[in-house]
Amino acid sequence: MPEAGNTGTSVGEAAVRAPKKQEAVPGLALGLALLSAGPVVILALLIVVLSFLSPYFLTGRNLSNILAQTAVISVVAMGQHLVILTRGIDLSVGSNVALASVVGALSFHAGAPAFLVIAVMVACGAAVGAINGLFYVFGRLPHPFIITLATLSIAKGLALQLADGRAIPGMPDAIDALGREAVWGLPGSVFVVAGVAAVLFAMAKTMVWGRWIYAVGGRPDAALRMGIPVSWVLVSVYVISGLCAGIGAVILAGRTDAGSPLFGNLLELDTIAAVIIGGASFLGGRGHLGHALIGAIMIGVIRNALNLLNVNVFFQLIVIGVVIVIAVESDVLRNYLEGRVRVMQAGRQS
Amino acid sequence: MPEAGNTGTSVGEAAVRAPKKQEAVPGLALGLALLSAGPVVILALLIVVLSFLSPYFLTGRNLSNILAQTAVISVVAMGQHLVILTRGIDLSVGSNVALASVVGALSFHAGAPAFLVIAVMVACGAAVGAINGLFYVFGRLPHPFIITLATLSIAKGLALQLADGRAIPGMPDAIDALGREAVWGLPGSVFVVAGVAAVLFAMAKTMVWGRWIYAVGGRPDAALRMGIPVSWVLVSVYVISGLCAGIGAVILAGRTDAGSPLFGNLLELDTIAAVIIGGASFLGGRGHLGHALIGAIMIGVIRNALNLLNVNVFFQLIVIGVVIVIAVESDVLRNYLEGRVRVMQAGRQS
Amino acid sequence: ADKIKVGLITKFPVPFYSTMEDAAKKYAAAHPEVQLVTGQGQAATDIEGQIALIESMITQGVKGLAITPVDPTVAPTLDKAVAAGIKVVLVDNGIPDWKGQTALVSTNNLNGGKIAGEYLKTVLKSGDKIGILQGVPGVPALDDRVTGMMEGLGDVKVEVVGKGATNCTLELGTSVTEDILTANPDLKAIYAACGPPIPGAVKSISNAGIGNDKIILVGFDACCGEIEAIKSGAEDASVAQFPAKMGELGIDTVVKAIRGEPVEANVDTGAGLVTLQNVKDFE
Amino acid sequence: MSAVPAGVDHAATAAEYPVLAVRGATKRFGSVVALDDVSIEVRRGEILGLLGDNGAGKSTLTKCISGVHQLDAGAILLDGAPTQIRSPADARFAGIETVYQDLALFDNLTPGQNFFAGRELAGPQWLPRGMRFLQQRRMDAETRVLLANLKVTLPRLDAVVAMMSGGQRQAIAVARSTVFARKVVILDEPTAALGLRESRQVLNLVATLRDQGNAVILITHNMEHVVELADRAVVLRQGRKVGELVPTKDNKQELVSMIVGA
Amino acid sequence: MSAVPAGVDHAATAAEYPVLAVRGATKRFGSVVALDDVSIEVRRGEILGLLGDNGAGKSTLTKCISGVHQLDAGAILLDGAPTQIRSPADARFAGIETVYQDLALFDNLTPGQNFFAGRELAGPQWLPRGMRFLQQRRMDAETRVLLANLKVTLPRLDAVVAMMSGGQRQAIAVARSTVFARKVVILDEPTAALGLRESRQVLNLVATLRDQGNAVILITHNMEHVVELADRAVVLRQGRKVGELVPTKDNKQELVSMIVGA
Ligand SMILES: Nc1ncnc2c1ncn2[C@@H]1O[C@H](COP(=O)(O)OP(=O)(O)OP(=O)(O)O)[C@@H](O)[C@H]1O
Ligand SMILES: Nc1ncnc2c1ncn2[C@@H]1O[C@H](COP(=O)(O)OP(=O)(O)OP(=O)(O)O)[C@@H](O)[C@H]1O
Ligand SMILES: [Mg+2]
Ligand SMILES: [Mg+2]
Repeated sequence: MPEAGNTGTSVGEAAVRAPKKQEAVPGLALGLALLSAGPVVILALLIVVLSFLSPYFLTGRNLSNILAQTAVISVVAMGQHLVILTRGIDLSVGSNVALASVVGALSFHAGAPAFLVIAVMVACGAAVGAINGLFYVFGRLPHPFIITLATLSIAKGLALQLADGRAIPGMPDAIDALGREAVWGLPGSVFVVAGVAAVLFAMAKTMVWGRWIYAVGGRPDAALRMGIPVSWVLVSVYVISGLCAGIGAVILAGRTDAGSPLFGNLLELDTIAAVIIGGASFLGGRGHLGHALIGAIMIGVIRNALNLLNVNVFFQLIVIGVVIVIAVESDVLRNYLEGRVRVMQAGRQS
Repeated sequence: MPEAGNTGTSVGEAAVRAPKKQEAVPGLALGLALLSAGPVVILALLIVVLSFLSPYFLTGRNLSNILAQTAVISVVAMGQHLVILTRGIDLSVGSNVALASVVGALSFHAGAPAFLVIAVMVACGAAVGAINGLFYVFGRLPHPFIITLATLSIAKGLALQLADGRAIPGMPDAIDALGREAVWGLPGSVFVVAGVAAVLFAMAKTMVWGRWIYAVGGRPDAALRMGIPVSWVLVSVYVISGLCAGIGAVILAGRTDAGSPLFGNLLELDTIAAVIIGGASFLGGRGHLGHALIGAIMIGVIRNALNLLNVNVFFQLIVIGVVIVIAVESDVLRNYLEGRVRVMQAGRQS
Repeated sequence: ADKIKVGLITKFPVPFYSTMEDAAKKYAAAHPEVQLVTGQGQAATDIEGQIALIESMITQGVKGLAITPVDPTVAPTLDKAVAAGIKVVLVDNGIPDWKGQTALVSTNNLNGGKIAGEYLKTVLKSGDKIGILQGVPGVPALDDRVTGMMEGLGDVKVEVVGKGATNCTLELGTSVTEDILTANPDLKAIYAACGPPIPGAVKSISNAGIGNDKIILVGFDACCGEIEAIKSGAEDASVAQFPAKMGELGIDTVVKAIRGEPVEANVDTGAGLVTLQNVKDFE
Repeated sequence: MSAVPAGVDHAATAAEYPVLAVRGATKRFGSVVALDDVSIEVRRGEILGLLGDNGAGKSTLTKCISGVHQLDAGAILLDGAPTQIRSPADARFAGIETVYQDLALFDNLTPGQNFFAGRELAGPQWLPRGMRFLQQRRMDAETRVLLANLKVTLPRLDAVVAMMSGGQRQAIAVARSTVFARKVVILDEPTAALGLRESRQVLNLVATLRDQGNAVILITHNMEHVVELADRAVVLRQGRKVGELVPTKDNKQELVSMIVGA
Repeated sequence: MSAVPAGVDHAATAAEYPVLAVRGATKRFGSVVALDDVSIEVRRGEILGLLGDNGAGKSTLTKCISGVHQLDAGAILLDGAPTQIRSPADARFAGIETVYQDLALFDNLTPGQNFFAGRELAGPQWLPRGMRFLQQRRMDAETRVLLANLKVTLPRLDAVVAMMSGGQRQAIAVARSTVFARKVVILDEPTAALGLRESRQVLNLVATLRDQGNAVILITHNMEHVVELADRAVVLRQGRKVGELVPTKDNKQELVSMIVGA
């Protein structure tokens, strides 16, 4: 509940001596504010370090590039985030992007107008998501890993079959526009990401459905007992994850002016990593949509910097691994320090 | 505890009217025995179907091939199984196989004798596993996903760097022998798999350590409170998973007479799928080593049959997905039927 | 003096592209006025990785770019490079219907496949059974090698009895060969669309107890243990492309284009068949 | 401490037929017979004590009524009509609220979010349930009123339930059931983890629920509470119903013998 | 039911200095002060009742003693010597057994496996602990004896604990602590979910633990149990120690006022 920390004490009798805000120690408070800003801090640190390493890093053009490069991971990671919130996993997102883009390209070549092509891609993504969700829930599968692994394989096979193994060039102009610069030097895709983030954020925060997702992730059996339609909540997150994959396909299609069965290679690992770097837990019910976004951008920033620094691929793999560990360990440290500072602050005030 | 079902009632007073074994209804009992045989049944069904589809499927040579082809997945899946029992995941196994094989090949070319080459590969695998475990536990990471994703990347990069991106042909003869036929038309690798399975099975069943794994997976906080050295149990399963990857590298090196940085591609997904098809749960504490083995063989059988039937590559992906779903759904159905039959049986006897 | 900054982007870490990169670096070392920036994707299918690489090359202000494009999907990003005044030279394979390039430095994979097909035509007859070890599903350059081979066979109508994806890896080369041999004891030939699976195929054939001379094995790339296999007689032939030549000529063409010198639109780096007879020349 | 209304008065005000009746309930888990031909009924404005030793089948019976388990045999009648209760949602929809023995709290949510889980105050009404917008202000306000009424002391309202003490958790679970009580309220050992004051408050609450016209099923091991509140008591032993009587101070010992079977 | 030994006699037999003493214990969770300068001590052969309303800090105090939490300030003395208890393993090693309020059972293990979790009977002794071989037969036999002594009724010994009733689970958790009790036994509301007979058995068990020379800390909300068993009672309120006295039938009301702070 979005209330101030000490409202609770007004209920019944004061159970604890709540710290009074005005007594806060300035130094500590500042440190605490910094520390509790979370993954953002780690991202900021990363950016500072990188801007020293490469003169190109902080140029407007490069920042715009980074946003364009992370657009797909970002959108898909947000869907993945919802799935992980319910203790699930969606391995099919990458293939789903590929299939949706191929289906979109085919429909364009069959003469569909731009809006229809977009609708077809998004619907195709959502359909794969629906299959995941429905099989998982109503097929009583023990874990979504299996069904999403199966659709990973099936969607990839279908995409290859439909496209006859090749990329299909050509996309309506409205979609291509997403890859071009739009406003403030930013590509159109960035605004799509922002839009999706805003909508999902609003839905998760203000709608009953959002509350249910946390309940289902927190304790599925209790959610059932409380009469929450657990099955449908679960189906819904897979549909939305698929939908996000569909939107990812649109963005990628705009960026490449094509649909391709090779799209989305290893996207499942990237998006899951983004979500986990962002601080969600596989045990469900914990995590914040915005952090998943930051996780995605962090991955994009690292990749971009390695390219700028002209690091060889072999070495890139090593560096990416090391940086991911450092990023997560910094977050662990940050969390620990935050806890310590809070206790110190409480101690001084009491 | 390996006791008969109704010992419990001898304690204190009889709480329930336990079914008496001798009254068992023969028809039901047979059905129940069949149903409760678990994943084996599904595998058997699969084999029956496939032997109708291809005349070559049931030939001795092909069965020997299947075992050889699944040797690596099987060994690595057993390590993965232990990790998943503790609610973890090991994404690094594939890269680990690659790195171990490369390190082994390099040590062979540097003049090491066969036993040393094998030791180097296994040790290299275990070392990567140890890094996973130590970072996860003592780095206080929220989930092993991150660190094993990082070592996936790092080990791959290292392997590529060390091997300069190419396969390194040449392995000592003792290792190559694993790829050749040994006894009864079976390749040596099959006996390695059997040996590893026997040792791990015995360890998990008869050693305190095995019990601890189930306790840690069942409820980590309680395990800590009961004084179980949770940290070391966790580290141990990652080390063993890495060790299994090292053994997998030995087998693969024997099969191909080379070490290669491209080995083990997507092995993490295959082994996790094997474990889950085998009936383990991501929520930890449940599952059986033998079932993971069956899951691995099931995947191998499907791939083999598709090759035998000359199914087109694109279509293979689709079929693999569909068959995986069917296999798991059959298991769900089997479980359900088993429960029903048990209740029926209890009903008739009371 | 102002250095000429050029970029080279190759597909992914396999020996073929490493050789290309090495040759380009050697060229740069011999020409001090050329500053070379290299980049490589992570996998044969790493479209987004390649796009990101092109974008960072633009950011770094290269004047020219030599690239082995994954597939047509990178065209719009290359358009951006062209719009930024960068000379783009495609290496190894082209992009159908894309006109932005200054030049194409390649051997045609289709033609390479034809060379293999023509060789097979001399040793096979209609009705013979052949198995194919495909590369990575969906990678056009690799698919072309198979298509080309079939074209090369011309009027010899062989029966393709087994086709499997190897992802150009050793391990899958082994398994897929095993299974094709199991299902087709009377197999006459195996053709592989890339080099890495070949040693695996060789091993499977010998494990199955089939003599060297019983099965014709033809590969592509002449890399990754193929030379040894040809020398031992286990492999009968392989199509060699010349990645070093591609790397060198690729950079050379870019540099010339930047300097405003005339360049050929199509630079053919050629392909040849490696057999036991001429294998010495390829070591 | 407020005075406790005497329970027996209210039996008279009960409606003609029972609001909830269970007939011939049987439930097996594998070879364990948890319920064996058990029948109970409870009327509006009545508190039924459900007694029995550990493992007697009390929780199983309540879970069958609240839709968590399905009966193997037997019927559940609501207001005299046989009703299929296929899921907890069915039960809640039919007006049956349950405080489970394991509390069924969401550790990752705040007390307020727990109260309204599955019954969020939201609008507009014409939207499907899941898509309505949360009326956070109203829920916060009601949470505060509710806790104040129950006199439950919580350290903070915006902390998640995971960090609360055992008794605080129990109090939250009981409070939750009162929010939507309409017809039948089942409480499975609601005072087990509670302190003196909190126990008293919950007992008062049970009486209030009864006074509001609910039929209440109260499971407890505490004989004092049974005598004080229950209008009737049903005793289970090893899955069978072994007795039913009106508990008074004087037949307490009889009840105890029934429970332990001696 | 066996006769309950009168508790007070045993206070006399207690050793000179306390086997466990906590001095000035303070523990904060964020801004919540769960313990504020609490000192207690308990001797061999003595039962210390630890009382207080929900959220008073009882469980927190026991968790600090058994190594689950670390004190922010204060010291723990074992046999008079200041001891650092850094982990539950430390505590168990030092001879402190705990029955947690949330039971800390492994749902996926059988009762017997639960009893011996972390203390498996295994050999040979020269191997490191984790690598010893389980002596399954011995553990099975001891499990049976243990359950028979406690007169706990379990449906089957080879079923996992997940399926047991609330009271059966509690009984298993209490039984577990008795297997290895050597010095100090802490029981956090051990009878909360128990039926009459089972409660009686647990109380007898607590007395037995005391008679065996353990120092016992018993947390409960049940005044009868406190009066019956405890040699001394310490009362916490809002994290502070507000009183300590020898509980008798006559000062029960005094205790209650201390607890609720009225
Ligand atoms: N891990 C924790 N994090 C934050 N706050 C906690 C934590 N554990 C306990 N608390 C808080 O500390 C206070 C004391 O809790 P504690 O569990 O010790 O109470 P208790 O006396 O055992 O109560 P009960 O009788 O209800 O079990 C409570 O306000 C509780 O919310
Ligand atoms: N899901 C289940 N699977 C298997 N057996 C179960 C399950 N639930 C309960 N049982 C068994 O059914 C019997 C009755 O259990 P139930 O929980 O109804 O008892 P109870 O009367 O509520 O006891 P308590 O007072 O201890 O809570 C017990 O023997 C228990 O082990
Ligand atoms: Mg119960
Ligand atoms: Mg407590």
